[in-house]
Amino acid sequence: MGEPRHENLELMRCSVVDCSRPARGYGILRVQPAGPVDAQPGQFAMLEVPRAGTLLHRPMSIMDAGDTLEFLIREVGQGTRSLVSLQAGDEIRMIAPLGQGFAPAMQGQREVLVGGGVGASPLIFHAARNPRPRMIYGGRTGADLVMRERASRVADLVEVTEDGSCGVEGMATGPLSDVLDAGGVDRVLTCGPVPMMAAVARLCADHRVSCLACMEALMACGFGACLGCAVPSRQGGYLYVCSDGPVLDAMSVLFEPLLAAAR
Amino acid sequence: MGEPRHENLELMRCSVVDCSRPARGYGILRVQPAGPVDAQPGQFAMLEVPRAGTLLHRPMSIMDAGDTLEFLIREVGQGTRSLVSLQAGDEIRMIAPLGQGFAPAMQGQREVLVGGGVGASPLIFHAARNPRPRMIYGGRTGADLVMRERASRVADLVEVTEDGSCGVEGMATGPLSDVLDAGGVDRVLTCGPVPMMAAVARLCADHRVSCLACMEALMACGFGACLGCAVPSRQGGYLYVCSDGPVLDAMSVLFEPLLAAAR
Amino acid sequence: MVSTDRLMTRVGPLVLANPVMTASGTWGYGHDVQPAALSAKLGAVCTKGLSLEPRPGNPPPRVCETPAGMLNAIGLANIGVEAFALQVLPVLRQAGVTVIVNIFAKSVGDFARLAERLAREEGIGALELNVSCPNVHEGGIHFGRDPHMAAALTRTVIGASSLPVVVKLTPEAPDIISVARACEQAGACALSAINTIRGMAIDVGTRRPRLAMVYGGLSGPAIRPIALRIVHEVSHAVSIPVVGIGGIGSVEDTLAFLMAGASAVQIGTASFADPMTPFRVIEDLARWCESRETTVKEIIGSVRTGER
Amino acid sequence: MVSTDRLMTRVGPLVLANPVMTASGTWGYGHDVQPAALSAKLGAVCTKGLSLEPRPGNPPPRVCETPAGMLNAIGLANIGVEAFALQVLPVLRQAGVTVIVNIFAKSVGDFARLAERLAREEGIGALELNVSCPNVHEGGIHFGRDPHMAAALTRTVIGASSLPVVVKLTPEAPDIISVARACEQAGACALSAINTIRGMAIDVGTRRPRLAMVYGGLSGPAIRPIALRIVHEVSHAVSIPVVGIGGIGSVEDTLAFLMAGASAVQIGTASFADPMTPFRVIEDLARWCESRETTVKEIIGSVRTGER
Ligand SMILES: Cc1cc2nc3c(=O)[nH]c(=O)nc-3n(C[C@H](O)[C@H](O)[C@H](O)COP(=O)(O)OP(=O)(O)OC[C@H]3O[C@@H](n4cnc5c(N)ncnc54)[C@H](O)[C@@H]3O)c2cc1C
Ligand SMILES: Cc1cc2nc3c(=O)[nH]c(=O)nc-3n(C[C@H](O)[C@H](O)[C@H](O)COP(=O)(O)OP(=O)(O)OC[C@H]3O[C@@H](n4cnc5c(N)ncnc54)[C@H](O)[C@@H]3O)c2cc1C
Ligand SMILES: Cc1cc2nc3c(=O)[nH]c(=O)nc-3n(C[C@H](O)[C@H](O)[C@H](O)COP(=O)(O)O)c2cc1C
Ligand SMILES: Cc1cc2nc3c(=O)[nH]c(=O)nc-3n(C[C@H](O)[C@H](O)[C@H](O)COP(=O)(O)O)c2cc1C
Ligand code: FES
Ligand code: FES
Repeated sequence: MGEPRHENLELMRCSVVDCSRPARGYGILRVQPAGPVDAQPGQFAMLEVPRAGTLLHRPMSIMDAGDTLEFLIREVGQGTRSLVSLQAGDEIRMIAPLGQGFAPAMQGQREVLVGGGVGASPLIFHAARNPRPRMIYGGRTGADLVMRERASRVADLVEVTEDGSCGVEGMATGPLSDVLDAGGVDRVLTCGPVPMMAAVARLCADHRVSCLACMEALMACGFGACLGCAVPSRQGGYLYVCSDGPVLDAMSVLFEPLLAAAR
Repeated sequence: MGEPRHENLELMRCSVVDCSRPARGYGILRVQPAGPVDAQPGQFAMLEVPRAGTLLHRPMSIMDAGDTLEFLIREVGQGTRSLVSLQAGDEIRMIAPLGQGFAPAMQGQREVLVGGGVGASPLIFHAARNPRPRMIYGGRTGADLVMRERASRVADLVEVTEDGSCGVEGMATGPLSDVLDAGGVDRVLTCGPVPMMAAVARLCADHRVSCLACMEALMACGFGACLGCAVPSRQGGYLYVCSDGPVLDAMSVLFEPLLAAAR
Repeated sequence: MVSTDRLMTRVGPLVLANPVMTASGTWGYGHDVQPAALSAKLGAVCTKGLSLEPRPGNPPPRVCETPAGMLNAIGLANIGVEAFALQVLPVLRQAGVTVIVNIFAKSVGDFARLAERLAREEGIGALELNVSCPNVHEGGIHFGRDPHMAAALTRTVIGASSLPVVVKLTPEAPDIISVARACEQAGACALSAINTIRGMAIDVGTRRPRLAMVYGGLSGPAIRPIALRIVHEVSHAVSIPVVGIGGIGSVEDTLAFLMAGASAVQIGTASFADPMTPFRVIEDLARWCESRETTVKEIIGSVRTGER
Repeated sequence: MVSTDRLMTRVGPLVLANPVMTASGTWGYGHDVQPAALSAKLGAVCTKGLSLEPRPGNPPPRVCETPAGMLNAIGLANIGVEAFALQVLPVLRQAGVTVIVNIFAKSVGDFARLAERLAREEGIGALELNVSCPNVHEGGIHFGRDPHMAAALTRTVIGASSLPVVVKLTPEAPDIISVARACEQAGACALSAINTIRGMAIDVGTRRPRLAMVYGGLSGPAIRPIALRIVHEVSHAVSIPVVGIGGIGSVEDTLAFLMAGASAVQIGTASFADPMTPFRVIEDLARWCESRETTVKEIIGSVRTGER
C-alpha cells in the first residue's frame, strides 16, 4: 500500500523494427525502445494504438526483451488490426514492463508449460530464459500453432490440435494429464483461453502440482488505476490482473464465473 | 426542390499520386480517382480524413481536375494535418464534385481574380480553364503566396503583401481599386478570408461590377443534408454554401455578421 | 439493395421492409439530398423537422465536430408545411417512399394544426413528434420533459390527425421512463429515442463558443452508449415499439439496438460522412440474417442480460 | 513541473498551486499508482470513492471502450475508511499532497459517520460527496437527483465534519441547476461536475452486454461537450467555484473548462492511456499563461458569449 507499484509510468517511445506476419491474422511486432527495458517473462506492455482513433492502450504480453521488445499479436478488433499493420520506422509509444511475471524456475525445478493461441507468447519468453522445459501447445487446427517453430527452439514441444491436423488430437489437457500422471513435475505454467487455463488448473489441483496462470482481463489502464481488470478470487473479492498478475497462482483464481461469462 | 441536387453521392476511391509541400504548413495533394471526374472551377470535394479518428469529412476546393484531382491544403487542425501527410499509394475516399462553381467567363468578358491564402486554389483552376485573366494575390508576407509560381503561369499576377516583403505593400483591395477605377472590368471573382472577400465585394458594389465570391462555412455533410453551412443572405434568411454555393453572388451575401463572428 | 422477409419489421401499424430509417434533419425531405427512388429502399424516411410556417434557422456557425460526434444548432430551419405538402409529398408518394413526418411547434394548438393539415394529405406513414429539440426555445423541449404534457400533446395530435404518432424522446427528460409510459397510454404507436444531448464547445484561441447559439445538440457515435442504454430501459418499460437512434453507422450498431429492444433504427450523423451508409447497413444486415438463418424479428430484444 | 503564481486558483477555502486535479477513481489513493511525491505536484488529488467498510466491487467485465470514451462499472471497490486513514493519509500528508477525499454511502447517517471519522484526521483538504455514482444501487445517486435531498445531505456532512465540502453533480439530475443552487445554499464550498453518464454496450457476436452489470458510466472525450455545457450552466447559476470534469486530456480542454467558468478541473480517463497527462497539462498551461502574460484567475469564466 505505502509504495507505488511502479517506478515510472512514462510512455516510452519505440520505433518499429518490423512486423512480420507468421500467419493470417497474426503479427510479430518488434520494436526498438529508446532505452533498455528490463522485463520478466509474463510481464506485459500497454501499447498505444497509432492512428486508429482509439482511446485506451492495448495490453500485450512480452515475447522477448533484449535490445528489442517483441510481441505476438492476434487480430481481433480495431486496435490489434492497426498494431499488426505497423511498418518499419513507424513510431509507437508504450508503458513497459508492467505486472508480475513468472518467478524464474528454481534450480532443478521441473516445469511444464501449457499454451494456447497467443498464450504461447509469454511461455516462449519464459522458456528462452530458463532450462529447456517441456511445452504443450494447443490449438483448434495446425494453423493456430503459429509459433510452433520458435517454441520448438526453446522447449520440448508437444503439439495438440482439436482436429488432429497437427500433433496429438484433442485438448492440451490430454498430454498434460499423462505427464502429470507420470509424476516428477514441480510446477505448471499456463497461458491461453480461459477454458484451457481452468482445465489445466483443475488437473494440477487434482495432482497437487502448483500451477501459475498468466491471465487476461479487459483493461483500461494496465497499472492499477482503474480497477477494471478484476478476476474473482477463490479467497473472496477480486484479484487485479494488471497489478496482482497477470501471472497468478491458479489456485487463487475462481474460474467458474469467468467460464460462465465466456459462454 | 423536386430534383435531388446530386446524381451520385457515393464515396469515390482515389489513390494518392503525391503530396508535395510547397511551403511549411501547406500541401498539394494529388489523387487518382477510380473514374473520371467532371469538375468545374469553384466546386469542391468532401475528403475523408484517413487514420485520424475524425468523424466528418473535410471540404476542399478543387485546384485542378483532369486525369487527377488536385487540392491545395493548409494545415489548420487535425484533419488537414493528416491530409497533408498522405503518401503516394495511400488510399483516400471522397465525394466530388460538389456545389456550384464559377460560371465560365463569357466570350470577351474581362475578369479580375482576387485571391488570398488557400483561396488561390479555385481561382487558379478557373484561370487555367479560361482566357488568361488578371489575378491579384494577397497575403501577410511573401511566404503566404505559396502558389505564386503556378498562378503566374495561368494569370497576369499582381502580388500584394501586408508587410511589403513581396510585390505591392498593402491589401489586395489596393490594386483592385486601381484596376476597377481604370474601368473595363466585367466581373470579379474572389476567394479568401472573409474580411478580404467582404472588402472586395464592397469595392465591386461601389463600382457596379459584378462579383462572385467562393465562400467557406463549417460543413458537416457538403451535400445539403445537414443545413450546417448557412451564410446570411442580404435578401433575408440564409444561403447554403454547399448547395447554393460555394460560389455565390457577393451581393447576395450579408458579410457583416460573418465579419463580427470572425473578430 | 436487398429487402428480404428476414428484414421485415413493424413500427405500430407501419410494416417496414427493413428496420433502417434515416433520422430527421439528416436526409432532407427524402427527395432533395438523395433521389426519392433511393429513399424508397429505406425502411422509412423521417423528414426534416417541419413547422406550420417556414423557418430560416439559426445564425452560423451552426455545426462543429467533437470527439466521435458533432454539435448542431440548426434551429429547425425548414420549408413549412404548405411547401412540404405541395412540393415534397407528391414526389415521395410517386416513388413509394415510406414517410414519417417529423413535426414540431411551440404550442399544443400549433401541433394540432400541423397534424390536421398533414392528415389531409395522402402518403404519410406516421408523424414523429419532436418534443425534444434542444436548439430553439420554441422547439418544444418542455413537452418532452414532462410526462403529463407529453401525454396531453400526444392525445391532441392523435385526435387532430388520425395518423399514427411516434413520440421522439429527449434524453434530457428528468424521468424518461415516465414520459415513455405516459405517451404509450396516450396512444402513441411507437417511441423513438434519442434526440441529441445539449453540449458546448469553445475555441480557446478566440475564447468564443464554437456555435453562435452557444449550446447545440450532440450526436454521433459519442452518444451511442447513452442511446443504447435508454433504448434498453424504455423498451423494457413499454410494450409499444421503440425506434433506436444515436450514433448508428454500421450493422453492428444496428444489431446492438435491435438486441437491446428496438424494433427499428434511425441513422443520422453517419450519413454526413457517407450518405450511402443506410443502404450499406441494410445490405450487411440482410447478409448477417441470411448467414445465421435468423430474422430481424427474432433479433429484437434478444440481448442476453441476467445470465451471469 | 512548473507551478507559478499564474496558475494559482481557489476552490472554496482551498488554495491550489494549479487548477489540475486527478478525478476520483482514476488515480488510486494518490500514492499507490504514482508516487505521492508526484501527486504533490498536482493542484489536488481526489482519491478513489471511499465508504465506511471496504468493498470488493462488481464482477467482471467492468470496463469497455466506446467511441472516444469508455464505460465502467467498477462498483466503488475501495479499501474502506479505516485503512485509508491509517495507511494512506500519513503517506499523502508526509509528501504534502493536497487531498480531496471522495466519499459515498447509502444513507445520510453513513455519510455523516464517514465524514466524522475523516474529520478526526489531519491532512484532508476537502470532502467530495459522490452523490452521483451510477454503478451501484447504494451509490447514492438518488441524493444527487433531488435538490432537497442533496441539500440535506450537504448540511449533515458539513455539520458532522467541519471539513470543506464539494458536491459532485450527476448529469442525470432532472434539474441540475436546482441541485447546484440547493447545495450552494446548504453550504457547499464548491461543486464538481460531471460524474459519468449511464450507458450500455453490447457484444453482438455473443449478444451479451459488454459489462457484467449491463449498464456502466460513460467517461472520456465523448462526454466533454456535455460536461462543458453543464459547467457553463452551473457556474452561471451559482457563485461558489465549480470544478470541471469530463473528457479533459489537454491544455486546450482545460482552458475551455476554465473559460466556461470552472475554477479548476479534474482529469480522469485520459490518465489511463497516459498517466503523465495531468503533469503535461500543468506544464502546457504554465507555458500558455506565460506566453500570453495571463493567469488562470483571468481565464476563469472568460468565454465570449453574447457578442455576436
Ligand atoms: C495482460 C494481457 C496480455 C495480453 N497479451 C496478448 C498477447 O500477447 N497477444 C495478443 O494478441 N493479445 C493479448 N492480449 C489481449 C489483447 O490485449 C486484446 O486482444 C486487445 O486489447 C484487443 O484490442 P482490439 O482493439 O483489437 O479489440 P477490441 O475491438 O477492443 O475487442 C475485440 C474483441 O476482443 C475482446 N478483447 C478485447 N480485449 C481483450 C482482452 N484484454 N482479453 C481478452 N479479450 C479481449 C473483446 O471483448 C472483443 O470481443 C492480452 C491481454 C492482457 C490483459
Ligand atoms: C467549400 C470549401 C472549400 C474549402 N477549400 C479549402 C482549400 O482549398 N484548402 C484549404 O486548406 N482549406 C479549404 N477549406 C477549409 C477546410 O475545409 C478547413 O480548413 C478544414 O476543414 C479544417 O479541418 P481540420 O480538421 O484541419 O481543422 P479543425 O480541427 O476542424 O479546425 C481547426 C480550425 O479551422 C477552422 N475551420 C474548420 N473548418 C473550417 C472551414 N470550413 N472554413 C474555415 N475555417 C474552418 C476551425 O474553426 C478551427 O479554428 C474549404 C472549406 C470549404 C467550406
Ligand atoms: C444536423 C442535425 C439536424 C437535426 N435535425 C432534427 C430535426 O429537425 N428534428 C428532429 O427530431 N431531430 C433532428 N436531429 C436529431 C437526429 O434526428 C437524431 O435524433 C440525432 O442526431 C441522433 O442520431 P445520430 O447520432 O445518428 O445523428 C438532427 C440532428 C442533426 C445532427
Ligand atoms: C474507472 C473509473 C472509476 C471511477 N470511480 C469514481 C469514484 O470512485 N467516485 C467518483 O466520484 N467518480 C468516479 N469516477 C468518475 C470520474 O471521477 C469522473 O467524474 C468521470 O470519469 C468523468 O471524467 P473523465 O472523462 O475525465 O474520466 C470514475 C471514473 C472511471 C472512469
Ligand atoms: S487495468 Fe486498470 S487497474 Fe488493472
Ligand atoms: S454542409 Fe451540410 S447542408 Fe451544407
